[in-house]
Amino acid sequence: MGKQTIIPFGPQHPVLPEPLHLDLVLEDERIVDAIPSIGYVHRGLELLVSKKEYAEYVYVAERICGICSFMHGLGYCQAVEEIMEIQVPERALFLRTIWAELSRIHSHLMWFGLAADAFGLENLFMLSWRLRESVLDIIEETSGGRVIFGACKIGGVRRDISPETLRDMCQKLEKLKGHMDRLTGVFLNDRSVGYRLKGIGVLTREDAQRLGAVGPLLRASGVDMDMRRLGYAAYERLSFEPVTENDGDCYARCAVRARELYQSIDLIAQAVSMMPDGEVDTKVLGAPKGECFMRLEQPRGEVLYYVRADGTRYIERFRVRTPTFTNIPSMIHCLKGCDFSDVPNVILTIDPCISCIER
Amino acid sequence: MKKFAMERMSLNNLFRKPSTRLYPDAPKKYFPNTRGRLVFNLSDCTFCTLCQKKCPTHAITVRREQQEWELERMRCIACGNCCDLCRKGCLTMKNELTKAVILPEREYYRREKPQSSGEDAVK
Amino acid sequence: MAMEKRIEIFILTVDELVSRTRSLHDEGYRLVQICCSKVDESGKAVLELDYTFDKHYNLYNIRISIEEGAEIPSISEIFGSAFVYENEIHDLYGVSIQGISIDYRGNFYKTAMPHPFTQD
Amino acid sequence: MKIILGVILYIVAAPLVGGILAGIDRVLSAKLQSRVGPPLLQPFYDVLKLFEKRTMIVNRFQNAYAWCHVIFMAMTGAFFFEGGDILLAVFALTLAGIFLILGAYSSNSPYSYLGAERELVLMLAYEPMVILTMVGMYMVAQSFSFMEIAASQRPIILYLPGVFLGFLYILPMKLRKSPFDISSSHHAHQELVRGLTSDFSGSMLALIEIAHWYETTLLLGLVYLFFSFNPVVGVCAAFGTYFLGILVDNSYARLKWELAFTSAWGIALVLGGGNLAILYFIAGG
Repeated sequence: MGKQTIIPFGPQHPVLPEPLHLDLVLEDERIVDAIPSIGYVHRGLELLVSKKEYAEYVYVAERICGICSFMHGLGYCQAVEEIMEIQVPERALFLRTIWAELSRIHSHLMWFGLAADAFGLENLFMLSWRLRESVLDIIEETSGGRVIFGACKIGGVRRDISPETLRDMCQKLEKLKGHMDRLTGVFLNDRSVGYRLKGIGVLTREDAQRLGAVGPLLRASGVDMDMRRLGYAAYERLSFEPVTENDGDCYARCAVRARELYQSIDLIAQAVSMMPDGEVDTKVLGAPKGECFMRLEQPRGEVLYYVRADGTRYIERFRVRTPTFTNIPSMIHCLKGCDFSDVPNVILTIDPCISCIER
Repeated sequence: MKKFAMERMSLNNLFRKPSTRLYPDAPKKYFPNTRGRLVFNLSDCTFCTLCQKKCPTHAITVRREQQEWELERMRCIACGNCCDLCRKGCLTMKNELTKAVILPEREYYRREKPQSSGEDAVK
Repeated sequence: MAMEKRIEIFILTVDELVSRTRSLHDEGYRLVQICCSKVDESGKAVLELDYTFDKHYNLYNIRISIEEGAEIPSISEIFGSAFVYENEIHDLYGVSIQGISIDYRGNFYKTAMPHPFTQD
Repeated sequence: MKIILGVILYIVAAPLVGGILAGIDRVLSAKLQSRVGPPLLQPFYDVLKLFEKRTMIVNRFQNAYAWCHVIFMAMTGAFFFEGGDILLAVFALTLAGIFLILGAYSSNSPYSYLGAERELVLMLAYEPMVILTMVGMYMVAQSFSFMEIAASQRPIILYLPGVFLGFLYILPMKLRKSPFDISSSHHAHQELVRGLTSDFSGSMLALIEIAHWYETTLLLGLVYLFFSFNPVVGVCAAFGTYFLGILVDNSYARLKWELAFTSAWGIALVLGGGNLAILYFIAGG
């Protein structure tokens, strides 16, 4: 047994440009323990909800995190709609689905870039972020914002997408598939990449369930759970199967995300083909009263919103349980026994989003 | 899967135009929908304070008595909520981003009384 | 599958918490989250803890009400993932939770002041 | 007198060459990654800027070690290019490396500590191949003197193809490039932040960067030796090797130290040792 060293990983670390702090206990180069601490950029957004009118808070909720911004807005809207029993127009539901899937594609592509950077392949990083740029362009064209959509509102969506733009978008995404083949091909077949990913940070099916993992992390361990099955927005009418892999290592998590990229494009194509005409929002009157749990599938996994309203224009309590937060136990579990050089890979394969944790 | 995919991709890039640009020297392409920045048009404003009330980040301050309208640019999150709500249509989103600044600046507009054609915007 | 309808919450006392949680675990439920909210009940601050469980995409909620600074038992021995939530609640609300499997003793959330969420 | 002038010329010119090489590296890397990238002289701007920064010293030995590193690195090149003994040059190079490791050890930061340990492992990994290269050159040119090797009309590469390939394999370790940028990489996107040089700052970091330029020049000089029968071919080969290094840097993930170590020894044994054995038997037989 070697000498134990404690290495501070974060809150400022170049591999993980987000303020998560980990104290890594090392024996030579092997991790024996990891102690996380968070709260470095806590913004008190959950408290802010009682200071803002419920309809305006959507824009604040979207800013919980830059990458899953649409999901946060959507979750908040759905929770309030559920409490107020608002019937959202059909077309708005489909538009929400399309934007949600676009945001998943852009999040996954960004993740691929960061993962490539973690094992020291900048070129691959540049490739995936280049592909992401084309998705961001689609998002900007349709919603007006590059990462903060600002498209969701209580009772529907704020703007419609014209049929030509939708058709255009489908063609662009179809073209993107070809480029994505190159990206995922390198991730899944390259020898040196495989050396850094295969058999690293294994999370077995039992451990994943015991430690409450969600999202691609859980699906990579062979558990078929996807909150889109709840059928929110238009998912009820789209056909898809959750992507699962069985190995539970970093490579399997890459594979899950790679296949989800194609799945998302497919879902968008389905949604576009089934999209009905009509209004995109309804008038919202009154104020919410009641409480509600709302779950969605973010790019990083299951997210849960809890909204409690007391009949005034202000929400009483808003809580977000983000996927990253609930994946922390699994991350710590995976880190133990890893090499120090695998730390960035393992941390990144849970796709940590610290701004999500720090509401 | 072909062998040496990365190498080939890199060599291909060598003979292509770079995908990046030297922003802001080479300008970005904006879309008609882009929510770039908030633009205020003083002439139609009735100082109804609706935009102030509905701003999620308290970036707008309106003083009806003094006929003043003020925007804290660094607080504005360009959500466009005020543009949707403004009855006179004097708030719009320009599809162009703000330039980088060093210090937070307030944008200050004031209508001179009595109402004349001389509307001046003071920074 | 249908949308989640209006939620059902089972209100329990602190004593019942562990036994109910254990039976849920044995039925195959998964811990989704633990949420704490501070509510005013006739002028007295009360903390409400919601334990959310899930099985086959259906939620099951338990709620316990405690006073500020009260002690409650941990469920992290039953659900391995509970320790992050319990540490969070301890750090933000000052609830002392007994027997957390991995207890960071208030060092999980780096806060400028102790228990920020109980302040007004 | 001529030698002293030559040494001074080398000490001034080598960093310029190395800096421009670093600039070429950055321009090419950007091109390979489809970026616009920095101007050619960017490394010089960076180093000049580093000299203007405040130098934080965590340990008083740290500076001394860093200075020794730079001086020995410059001396190595001087030995080498002024026709000295290449064996001496290689040992001085190792010594320069050791000083950097000592500097990193002395700072007590866990990042530079781990970086130093990994650098030691890397050194163990590449040193056999470097020695084999020297031995091979001696066997072909019958001399350890740089002048005589360079003047030899025999195309060394034809006698030592295996040794050359082995040398190419360890080159990324010396140039701190992917897949072997284990102890310290050019950009700090690594779990060790910047490994070895994490705790150097300001002018000391600038000096280490300059030492690295010396090292690059020296290593490409070694590559040139393989092709010294024709200077044009030699220079082209050196640049070709450098380009290959950049290409590999952009095409491979970073490996771990275990694999770096075992593969480097394996290659040294099979390619280097095999090549020398064949050469020995042919020459002997």
